[in-house]
Amino acid sequence: MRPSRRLVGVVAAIGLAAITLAACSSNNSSSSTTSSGGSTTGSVRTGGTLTMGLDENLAGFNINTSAASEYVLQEILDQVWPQPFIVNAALKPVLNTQLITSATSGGSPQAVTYVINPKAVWQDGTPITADDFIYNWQAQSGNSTYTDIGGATYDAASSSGYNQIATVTGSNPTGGAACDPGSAADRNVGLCPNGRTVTVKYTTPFADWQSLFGNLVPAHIARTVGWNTGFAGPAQTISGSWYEIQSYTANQSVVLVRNPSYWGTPGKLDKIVFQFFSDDTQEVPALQNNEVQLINPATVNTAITQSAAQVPNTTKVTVPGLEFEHLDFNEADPYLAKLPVRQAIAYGTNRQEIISHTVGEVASGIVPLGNRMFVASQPQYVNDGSQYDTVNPSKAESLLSGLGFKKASDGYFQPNYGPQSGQDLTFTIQSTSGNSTRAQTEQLFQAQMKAIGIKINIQNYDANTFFGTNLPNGTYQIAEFAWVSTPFPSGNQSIYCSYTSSSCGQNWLHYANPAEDKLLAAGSSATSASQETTDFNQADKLLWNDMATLPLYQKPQYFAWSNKYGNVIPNASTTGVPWNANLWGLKAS
Amino acid sequence: MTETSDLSPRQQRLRRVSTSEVGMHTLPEAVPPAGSDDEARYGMAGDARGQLATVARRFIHSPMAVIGLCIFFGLAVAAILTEMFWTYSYTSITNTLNAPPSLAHPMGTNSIGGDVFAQAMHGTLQDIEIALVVAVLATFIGATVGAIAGFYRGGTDTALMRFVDLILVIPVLAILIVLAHIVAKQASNWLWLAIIIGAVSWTYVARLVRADFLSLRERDFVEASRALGASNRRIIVRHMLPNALGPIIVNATITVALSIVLESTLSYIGLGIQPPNVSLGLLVDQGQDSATTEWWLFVFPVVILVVLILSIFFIGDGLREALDPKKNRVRA
Amino acid sequence: MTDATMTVDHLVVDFSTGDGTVRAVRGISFSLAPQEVLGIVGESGSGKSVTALATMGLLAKNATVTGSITYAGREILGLKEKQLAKIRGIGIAMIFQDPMTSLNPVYTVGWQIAEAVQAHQDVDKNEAMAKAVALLQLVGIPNAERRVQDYPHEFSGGMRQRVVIAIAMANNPAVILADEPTTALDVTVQAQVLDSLKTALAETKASLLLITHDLGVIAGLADRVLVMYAGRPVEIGTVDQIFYRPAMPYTHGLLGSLPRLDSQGAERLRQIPGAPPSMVGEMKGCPFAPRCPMRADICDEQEPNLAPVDSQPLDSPADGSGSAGSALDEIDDAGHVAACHFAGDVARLPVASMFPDTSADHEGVAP
Amino acid sequence: MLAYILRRLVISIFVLFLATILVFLLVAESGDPLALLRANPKIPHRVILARENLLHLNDPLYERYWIWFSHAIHGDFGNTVAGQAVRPQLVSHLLVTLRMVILATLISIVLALAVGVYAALRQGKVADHVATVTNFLFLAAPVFVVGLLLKEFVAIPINEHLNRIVFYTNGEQSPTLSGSFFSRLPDYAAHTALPTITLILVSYSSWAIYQRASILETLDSDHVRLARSKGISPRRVLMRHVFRNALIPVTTVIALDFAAILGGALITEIVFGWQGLGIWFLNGVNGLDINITLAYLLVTATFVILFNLLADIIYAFLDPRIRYD
Repeated sequence: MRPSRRLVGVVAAIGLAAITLAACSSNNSSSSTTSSGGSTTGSVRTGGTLTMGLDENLAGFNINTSAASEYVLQEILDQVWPQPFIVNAALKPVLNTQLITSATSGGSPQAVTYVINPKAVWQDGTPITADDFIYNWQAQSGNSTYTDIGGATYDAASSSGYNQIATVTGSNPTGGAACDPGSAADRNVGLCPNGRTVTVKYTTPFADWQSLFGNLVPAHIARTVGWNTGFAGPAQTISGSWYEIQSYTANQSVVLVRNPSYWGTPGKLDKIVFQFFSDDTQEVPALQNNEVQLINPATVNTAITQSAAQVPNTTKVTVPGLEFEHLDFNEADPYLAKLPVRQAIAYGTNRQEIISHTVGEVASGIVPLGNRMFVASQPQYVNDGSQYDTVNPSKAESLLSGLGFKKASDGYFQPNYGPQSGQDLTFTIQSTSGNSTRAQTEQLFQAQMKAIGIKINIQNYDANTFFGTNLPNGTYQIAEFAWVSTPFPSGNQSIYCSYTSSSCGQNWLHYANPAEDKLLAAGSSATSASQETTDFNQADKLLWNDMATLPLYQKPQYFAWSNKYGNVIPNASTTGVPWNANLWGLKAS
Repeated sequence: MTETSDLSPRQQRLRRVSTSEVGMHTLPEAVPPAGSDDEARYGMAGDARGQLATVARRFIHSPMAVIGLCIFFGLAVAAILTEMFWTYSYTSITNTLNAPPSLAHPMGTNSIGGDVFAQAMHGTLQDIEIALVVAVLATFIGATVGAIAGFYRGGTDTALMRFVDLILVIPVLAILIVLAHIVAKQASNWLWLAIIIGAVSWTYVARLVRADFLSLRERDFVEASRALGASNRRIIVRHMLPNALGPIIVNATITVALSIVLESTLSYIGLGIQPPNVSLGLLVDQGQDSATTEWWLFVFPVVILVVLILSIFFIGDGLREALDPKKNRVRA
Repeated sequence: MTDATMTVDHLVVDFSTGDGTVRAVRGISFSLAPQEVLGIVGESGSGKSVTALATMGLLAKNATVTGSITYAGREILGLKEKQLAKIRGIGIAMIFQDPMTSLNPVYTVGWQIAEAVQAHQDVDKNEAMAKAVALLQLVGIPNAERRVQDYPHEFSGGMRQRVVIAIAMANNPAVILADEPTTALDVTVQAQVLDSLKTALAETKASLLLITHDLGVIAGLADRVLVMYAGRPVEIGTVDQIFYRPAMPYTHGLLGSLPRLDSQGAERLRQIPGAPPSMVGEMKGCPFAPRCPMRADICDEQEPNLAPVDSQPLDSPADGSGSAGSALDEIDDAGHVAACHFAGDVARLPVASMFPDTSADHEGVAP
Repeated sequence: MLAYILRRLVISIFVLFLATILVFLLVAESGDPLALLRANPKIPHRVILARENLLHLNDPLYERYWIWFSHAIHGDFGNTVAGQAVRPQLVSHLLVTLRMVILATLISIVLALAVGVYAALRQGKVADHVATVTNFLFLAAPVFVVGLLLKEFVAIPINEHLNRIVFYTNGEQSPTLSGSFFSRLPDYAAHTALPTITLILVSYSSWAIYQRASILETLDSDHVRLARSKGISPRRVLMRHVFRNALIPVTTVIALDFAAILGGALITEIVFGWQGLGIWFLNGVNGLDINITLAYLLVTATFVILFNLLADIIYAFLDPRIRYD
């Protein structure tokens, strides 16, 4: 069975996923900004219900807690909690102008000013104010002076970015009213909590400031029920956006209906239902049965696409996603520590063959990925590893020979030093068990390495052991898993900066290069988007030179939906397809 | 039931061959008479060779058992031959992707060009290997524990049977899932899988042998051996065990079938055999989404799996009937 | 005998088993006159019980029965279960061998007797239960009123057998078949059960087909005796004929294994060596031949048929056996038949003198 | 009888207690449930410390067990690794599973008895052979195979043929279901049918085979022979003597198989995406969630024990020879 396939995917993205989930996803502001994401599919009428299949259950509604931070919850909250920026289908963050009329960044030290729409209110009528920004910053700052109700430590899925904020203050309360004094209990004394303009001052520059304050938690509720565990259901999870949660049946469904308090353009559909599937492969039969009308299964394989192809009157779309598979080389290994060995593996890996035998069967146009910071569908993408685009076994063999390794009669190279001296050069590749695409990739890799004289063993572990133990402890040689790229590349810093630094917690590679550290730091604190892109692309080039990891391909995302509905536009980011659900509707016939 | 010792009135009457989980299968056995012909019950005592011939003759006269035997050995031999001589191995990767059955690939190919025939045959072999290890392991542990409990009774019996009860109150599959999870951390080796399945499969044999021993130890020939000064060990091994051999053999056969069920179920839920190794359960899991499209990925493994298990049940049933003297009893 | 209550004619019973066809009964004919007690003796497996069960139509499904069985002049072999039910219990009743298993463990004894009563008598439950109490008293169960409420497992073996007898006599049957009624019981209670059986016969005026391997029981109850061996009757005669002029070596053997109160001196018990033949497949020659001290070549070739016994001395006076002298001379051979090529010779031999008196061959003890 | 049942209960609870210790140790030793969180540098360290405290991960094992045990006997099963209370989850998943299991058990029993009796009475005839081969087929087919075949080759084609949903293939009810219980009933039925049929097919087969054997055995028994010799009607023989007595051993078999039904339900839930105990448990084990694992163990074992006690009572009722003392 496969519960948690998606979880595996999300988990694979650990650090980045957390950032993505906690911060980057937001909803598009209005109908006009759908330009590059795809065309609107014609006019839709008001009313109707759409049921979408989701493949995980929920563990609470506060997505900003580590306990509940899941992709599926983001898909629900896209339409429920206020999102200052929404990542559109072109993977660019776009300001949600119905909520924030303007957001500007500048100055040194960096300061960001948000102007909240004066009409913006929570479902219960409480205005959305600076207090909500103050509270959300405090809760996710990782600072121990701020505590949840009962003195509990705030459970924050990520404090990244928030921990660089010095202050959050309000100003300009509605209608020129005076600032509230704030209260000590609420820790907002003197911060003008009722202000409708919010100023966020950073201690150090944070290039991806747009990723913060997504999924804004209602402060007035959170202070009563508690951040950590208070958001257990619809009663607490009040809406500050297009739709409110009408009902939640654990493990079953979440039903959204229009938020009557919404101040902007209301959503088209009367009702959006999210139905949970314990096994995402069951979503196609459910689509076929018209139990759901929109699916986005985590598992994408021929079986799914072919059976979905038999469902009439549906649109099926495969989109390259932000998640990319890669090979991770542990340089603590005496052989993988040698650059020529890593390069030989990279030259011997026929990425094109891997693609055509796996994801290429379900999605066309997937190419070997040439960048770790940006995927091919992002505008910032540059192919930095073009010399590895085509497989080059002779080059691989000459690199190994160059090290003094001798090819034995069984066709495998034998090292002249270390523990495998005089034996066949052997590596174990590991990944998460229960993922057939990864298993197939490993098998193909095994065959390809055999061709250049490297013996590969395959050994997979459950996700908990693989991500929780083997990777962090460095108990692996070659690992195959996915990172999730985001529109906000700063998340990559902790993966590729020198492992000797404690802040580089996801560098399990034992990779260290001071030049790389410098580029990553510059990129993360860049004040302009173009500078950020340049720095990170340079950092990536260096990683290709050092052959730290070998990116394989972008994982395709698969969407299928009933043709009765219009304005459904796939979005490969972790915002998910409901990024513009407020525009979904039954086609006006 | 949780308290085996109190089951005796039932156990006297019941002699189920198996209790399993996954399939939740109980292969029942005819209820033996309440009489006292235990010793002759499975006809293994006494003139061993003659009895063996009788058992063999009866077995051969049961068409289902013979069919089962032929299928089982047919599959096993086919799997071995395929492993040795077939063009492709189960790890082979060809450039023929998702091809329906053809002469080159009798069961088609999968999405990376693997030959399904080679995989199905390797899976069959893998399943049989695991099942045989499980059967040997479970029978050995079960017979030992059951013999000791039934022979010594008292505190030893109570302690051992309470332990057996542990496994009776929880679904076997649940225990296996917990164990498989731990084992998966060590290594995804099929031998480990066999060991954990064996670790939960021996309790039925233990109960069976214990019940037999409880009645056997009251029998004259045991008393006689004891009077002659034979050691406990000798009495257990030389005198009592041979008398309990019939049900043990039948049960071992059923254990083979049940461990294939358990293994394939574990593989189906992702806790059993891991790729690139294959088992039939894993192939079914991988092929289930293709059931209506690339049907060959699903249908062949399913059919082989069911036929394999079925054949062993038939063998077990045939053995049980052949070893059952009531079968040929004529009322006179 | 047209006035016979029941006749059995050329009855053959085969069982098909995994080991082949077992020829359990290979042709048996006899008739039962009103109130007559016919004993059938033989070793285990000789076909005695099968004969009785065939008569009741109670054989297992794998049995093939041919021949003829008539009751009250009507052919009952091949009747449907429903029609048989009208005869069973009221026409022919049966007492089974093992009282430990022949009662249904889940019903009270009273219930089971009452069920038998109600099967053929139009009485209500209370009346049936009252009848059950009366029957239990008749067969000698103390405290019958209370004990009808007890379950079989609360009774001893002897008591249970009396309950079975009570069931058998519940409807005053014309014939009672008693299949080894005392075999499974302790010697001490056998006599009591036999008393109950006699009471039952006296009450019901039924004929009795008494199947046993216990010649003592036969001697006490039977009018005539039929000796079976390997599925066939090998000797039929009155009790006196069988006991004093056995004309078949096998009968000699049986008698030799029986302690006789009328014998004088310290005669040793004698054994029949060997074991009965397998009943699977065809037989050639006399089935007793392998164990027979008088075996001749003809015995291996030809199975002897039942033939009248001529036991008159070839030349008088008979030698050696003068001890029983005058009594023996009074026995005539009317109706005495035996299946032995040397029946006449055998009948002239002193009883039970044919077999060696060693008791070593423990294995071969019959039955 | 009461004393016996109480004694059984005490021993069962003792066994259950042992089982919880065993499983507790197995799960506790199998890894760190927070490993994934720890591997994520974005999560502040204090968050992880707080979670450790909530789950008592830093206490010695015996103390953790005692904490669990002392709460569990008061019906508090602690928190999941994600920090939520276990009990409400347990209840909701249990209700889902019971819906399928109770229905399937009852129907399986009836079906098994019917098929068993029918096959036994037709012994050696075509009907018997067909029934027996069918029984063995379902005996041999693993649960997931039966479920998948029903789903792919029965339910979906029927739905497509009739162009409406007769059988739902996923979930225990439609997400938007509302209205009174009776108006929801058809939806429940359409969701429950397939999984229940799956569970029935894999459960009934062994019982039917056993029932057939038991009937044949009883048919051949001395007491049935005696009953027939009384001259009572064949129908009465069958009902009062054969069927009644053959039920006794079958009762035990069914009772002993209840744990197996719960195991089968686990797989059925996975195949049909039911949010029952099984999936919950499996996810719990995968997440090294001790409290979920133990709660599942406790509740299934309790059901098995109760079911067996029930069987004991029925058994005593069916067989007067059994006196539990």
